[in-house]
Amino acid sequence: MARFRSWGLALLGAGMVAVLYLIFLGSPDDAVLGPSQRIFYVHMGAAAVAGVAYTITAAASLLYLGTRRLSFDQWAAASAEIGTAFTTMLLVSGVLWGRAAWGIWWTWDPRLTATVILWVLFMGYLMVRQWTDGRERRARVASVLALAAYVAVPIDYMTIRWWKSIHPVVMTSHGFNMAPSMVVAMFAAMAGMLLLFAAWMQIRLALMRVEWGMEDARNRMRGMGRR
Amino acid sequence: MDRVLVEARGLSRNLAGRPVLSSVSFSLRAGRSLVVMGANGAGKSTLLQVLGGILGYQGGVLMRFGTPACAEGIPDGRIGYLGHKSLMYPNLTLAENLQLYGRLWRIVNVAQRIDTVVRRVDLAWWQHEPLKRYSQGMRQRAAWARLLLIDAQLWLLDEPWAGLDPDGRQITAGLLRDHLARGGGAVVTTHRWEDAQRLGHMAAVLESGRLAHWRELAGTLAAEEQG
Amino acid sequence: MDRVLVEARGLSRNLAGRPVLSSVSFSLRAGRSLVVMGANGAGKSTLLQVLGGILGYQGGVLMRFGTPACAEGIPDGRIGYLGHKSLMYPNLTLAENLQLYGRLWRIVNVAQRIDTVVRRVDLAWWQHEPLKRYSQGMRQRAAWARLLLIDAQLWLLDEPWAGLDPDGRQITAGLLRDHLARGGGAVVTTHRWEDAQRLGHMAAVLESGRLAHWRELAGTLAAEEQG
Amino acid sequence: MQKIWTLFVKDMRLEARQKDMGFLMLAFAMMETLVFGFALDSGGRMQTDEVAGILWMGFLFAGMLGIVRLFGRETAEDVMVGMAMAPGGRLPVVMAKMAVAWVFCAATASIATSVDVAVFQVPGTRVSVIVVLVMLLGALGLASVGTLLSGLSLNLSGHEVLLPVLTMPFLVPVAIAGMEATGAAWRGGRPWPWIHALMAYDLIFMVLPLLLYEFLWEV
Amino acid sequence: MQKIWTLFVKDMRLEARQKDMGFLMLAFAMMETLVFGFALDSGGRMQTDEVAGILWMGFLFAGMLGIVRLFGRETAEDVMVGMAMAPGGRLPVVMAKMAVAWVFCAATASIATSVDVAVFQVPGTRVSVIVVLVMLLGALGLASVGTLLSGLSLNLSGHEVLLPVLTMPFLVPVAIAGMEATGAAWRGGRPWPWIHALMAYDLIFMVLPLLLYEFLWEV
Ligand code: HEM
Ligand SMILES: Nc1ncnc2c1ncn2[C@@H]1O[C@H](COP(=O)(O)OP(=O)(O)OP(=O)(O)O)[C@@H](O)[C@H]1O
Ligand SMILES: Nc1ncnc2c1ncn2[C@@H]1O[C@H](COP(=O)(O)OP(=O)(O)OP(=O)(O)O)[C@@H](O)[C@H]1O
Ligand SMILES: [Mg+2]
Ligand SMILES: [Mg+2]
Repeated sequence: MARFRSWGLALLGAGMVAVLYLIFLGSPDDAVLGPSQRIFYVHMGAAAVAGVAYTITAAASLLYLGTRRLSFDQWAAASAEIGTAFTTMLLVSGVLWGRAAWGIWWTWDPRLTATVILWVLFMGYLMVRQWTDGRERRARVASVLALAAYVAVPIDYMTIRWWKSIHPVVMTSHGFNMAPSMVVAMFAAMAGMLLLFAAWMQIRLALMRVEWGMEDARNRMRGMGRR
Repeated sequence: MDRVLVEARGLSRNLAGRPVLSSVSFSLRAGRSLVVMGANGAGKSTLLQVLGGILGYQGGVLMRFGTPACAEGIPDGRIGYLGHKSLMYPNLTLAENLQLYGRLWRIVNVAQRIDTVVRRVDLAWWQHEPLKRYSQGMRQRAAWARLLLIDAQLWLLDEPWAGLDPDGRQITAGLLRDHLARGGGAVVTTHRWEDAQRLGHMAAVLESGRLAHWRELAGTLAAEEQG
Repeated sequence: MDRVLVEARGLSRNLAGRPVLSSVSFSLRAGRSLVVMGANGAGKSTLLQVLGGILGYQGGVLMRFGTPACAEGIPDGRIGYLGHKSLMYPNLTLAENLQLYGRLWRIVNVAQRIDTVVRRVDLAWWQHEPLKRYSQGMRQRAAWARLLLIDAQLWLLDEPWAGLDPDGRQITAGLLRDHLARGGGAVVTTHRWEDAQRLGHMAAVLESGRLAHWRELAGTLAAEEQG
Repeated sequence: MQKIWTLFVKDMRLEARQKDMGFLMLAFAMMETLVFGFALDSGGRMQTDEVAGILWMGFLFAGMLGIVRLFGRETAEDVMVGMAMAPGGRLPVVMAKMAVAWVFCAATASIATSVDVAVFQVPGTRVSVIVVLVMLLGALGLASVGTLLSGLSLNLSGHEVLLPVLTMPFLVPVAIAGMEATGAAWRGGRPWPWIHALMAYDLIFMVLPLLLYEFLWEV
Repeated sequence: MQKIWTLFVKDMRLEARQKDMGFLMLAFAMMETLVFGFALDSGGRMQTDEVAGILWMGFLFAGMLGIVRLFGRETAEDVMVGMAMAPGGRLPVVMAKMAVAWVFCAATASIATSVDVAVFQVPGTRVSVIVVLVMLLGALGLASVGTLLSGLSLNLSGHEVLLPVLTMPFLVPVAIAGMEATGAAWRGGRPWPWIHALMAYDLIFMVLPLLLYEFLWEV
């Protein structure tokens, strides 16, 4: 297991180097935006990972409600935590890029608004996990909440397609609106970020199991009291 | 009368990560009462709530009225629960509260039944007063009125004499005896051994969530002590 | 020891327009206890609240510790009140609640005193648990811990044994006896004649707000009954 | 059905007794008009979009407050346990709450809209069938989202109302869609995309409690 | 003094435990910015007065909600009786609540102001000493009015929180004065008349509880 993990980390490292190469050297500057366009790869990667992470959270929540196995709840919690980190990254990269591309820090665009709401929702989800006690109860409340919050994910994705927005649309049903080498770099960045997510997820789950074990030990000790 | 009203086999339940009930087993036939005693925090109230379907359970089997009850805890209209709280709206009068419960349980001839039950618990003069103006013992009598109104088969009584004056204790003990004589069943918790002996067919002692001692009582339900 | 702790002369009080106490008179010397009995709704809790300055009074005179108390009801730090509710924050742990009360009453050496009192009421293992997770009887023990902590001269105990198991009743009866032996005073309400006989120097019966019967008890404060 | 109706009547009776929720919501919506009227009047005429924005902000907050209060009634004396134990299970309890919330949100919405339209006298703001539809859909959205989350937070043995805090982000899309639809209807623009979005959102949050209701109150 | 401090620390600790009040007030203020930003952005640039109006509306509501919640904590288990019985009487209980409310209102005000100024980018809105002063005075007004009325509604033996509904009309003058003063300060106008009004109002509602406090909680 340990060997497997170190191989995984080595692979991740190599992958990240390759992605960095593609982002900074292997793809052209944008015709309009110039070099700032390279933020796009981080932006898109973060967006992809956030979407995947929240989908995992929702799926694990559903599975928890169906099976009542607490390991699914651990998956949901870990994935939501990491997804929120990546959403933060998405927001920061978006804000920076917006400054470069549109010349303003923030504007009230459906896409941007929807992403902020998404971020607040999952922050709230994590808060509620902290507030609730009793593993089963927490898992149940959190699962319902995650499913409700997940509604915002497809809405966020579709905002730029349903409403008029200044946020660009690249992926359309007719293909990609960008240079082929950009597409390669984009997919590589997405793959790299997903690898990062997988590694992070594994570490977080292991950590969570340790946390729960400590909690159990504490409760057993308390159970030794007369009452 | 030999119908089994409720049967638990290896019932267990955690609260906030600590085992509160561990493999509790017993069965109760119609016309009989089980008195549960035990130290503070032993799990008596939790047991009653699990039996009533207010809380779910995590291990074992719970059969009510001959059919298995689901582990998520589904209440049943044939069960009457009297807990530490009165379960009634403080801002409504006793009559209004009882009317509400009467409608919910689809009692026919509600007005007349309400009149009967408030007379039984000696609150006829107070029935049009909001419950928030009741004294502690009056509130407990009101809870008894609610219990009588819904005409349940199985009574779950959690310290039903708490706060009652001697008169109130005598009235309600009589009500319990009538209920058992009519073929109802009851699980009762109390901290007073004399009450247990007076009203129980069986007594059990709960110790840290386990049914530790068990005794058939003389069970003649002797005449009420005086005052 | 012949100091009069509290004296009422013709005390009366209305609630919601109805007379709840009418011309109640008595006096209590240091080292002695008065047990107040009476039917539900007779006004026992109201009497204790008026004595404690939680409620004001509308007629008569109330002297506490030798000085007249104003009719608007001013609480006094030398009085310890234990009512139907625990007076503590459910979201804080017992230790935190006691710390708060210790600071408010300017107890020196709080940490150590807290340790002593939680041990007395046998909650040492639970002191770092939020009160909302306590069972009914544990909450009553917690209320006793608060009472002990603030080290008052006059105790006003409203059904202080409600919800306590036999063990708890024995412990707290001992605490009351010690308090009286040290020269404190107590007004206690209860619905159990046996408790009254065991712990009272005097007993009074309240009937619809009037002190109707009055009896000096044998008052030897006999040894505790077993279980 | 009968259980829903009984509980609905119960909540209405409690309201008649205390009048807190209705008063609170209306006071909220009115005060908002007052403050805004005062704030923006001096700076010139208001635009249709602004009136729509003010209106929906008011609903959002009034609705949230009202729903929190609606569930707050159930915390004392564990009354929810009593309701849930009645024959018919827990679903009707949720449904009744949703119905009550909807009635109150809709009432607040209609009163506030009429008042605001009258007070601000913005040209082109008239109450049409479409606006009424938007109000009803918006009220439904507030009610269903609020009920789902408040119901979730109200567990039977603890007595806390924590989640309402979280209700807000869920309600913001309702407010935005409602506002845009109202604005578009007044301007004579195209309100339908927003109305459809509102409908979809309402539907999701109507169906979700129905699917999940057993998990809602299990402890 | 010591009693005030002890109670103040107690409320802060409760907040640290639950984080409900802070989260609620901040979420409120943020969401308001969000909705308004979305509502009004499409229609062009916003004016200074509008931003001031939005800001103060947000404080008004957030402050009211926060204060209701602050007193809501005291309803369970009759804890207020315990606090009032402690040596030192009832006045410190009121004072401590007022202090807590003020800290929260001021914190919300400062955060929301900074965010809104950054987000709406209205020309001329800069944070000056005067604006900070207005914020603090406004927060004080919200805190004192809210404490007076909520304290009044919280009687010791009944456990109800009814009056908060009434708080709103009393808070509206604070909001209006604060808004006008902020707007004037940003525009470079004359904020002083409004600031004086604010001060006078604050003073009245600070002194009133001190005069009336014994009646506040007598039952
Ligand atoms: C804070 C500001 C921003 C946020 C919250 C944000 C959010 C998002 C999200 C959630 C996605 C992934 C969903 C999707 O693929 O449709 C995305 C994709 C993208 N973003 Fe942003 N964005 C921001 C700013 C910007 C800016 C300033 C630009 C460029 C000028 C930009 C360009 C793109 C592009 C090109 C995509 C890929 C679009 C596509 O998949 O069709 N974003 N953004
Ligand atoms: N909501 C809760 N969360 C966590 N633990 C709880 C909760 N409610 C009760 N407990 C714990 O479960 C145990 C059993 O509680 P329960 O109320 O069933 O006791 P009980 O036997 O009824 O005691 P009492 O005689 O004092 O009423 C106690 O140790 C208590 O601390
Ligand atoms: N808040 C209130 N408003 C109006 N009347 C009240 C209020 N509280 C109590 N009462 C009435 O005052 C009377 C005395 O109440 P009190 O609580 O003092 O009775 P008690 O002797 O303690 O009864 P118990 O033995 O039931 O605790 C009762 O008739 C009650 O209805
Ligand atoms: Mg119990
Ligand atoms: Mg009483």
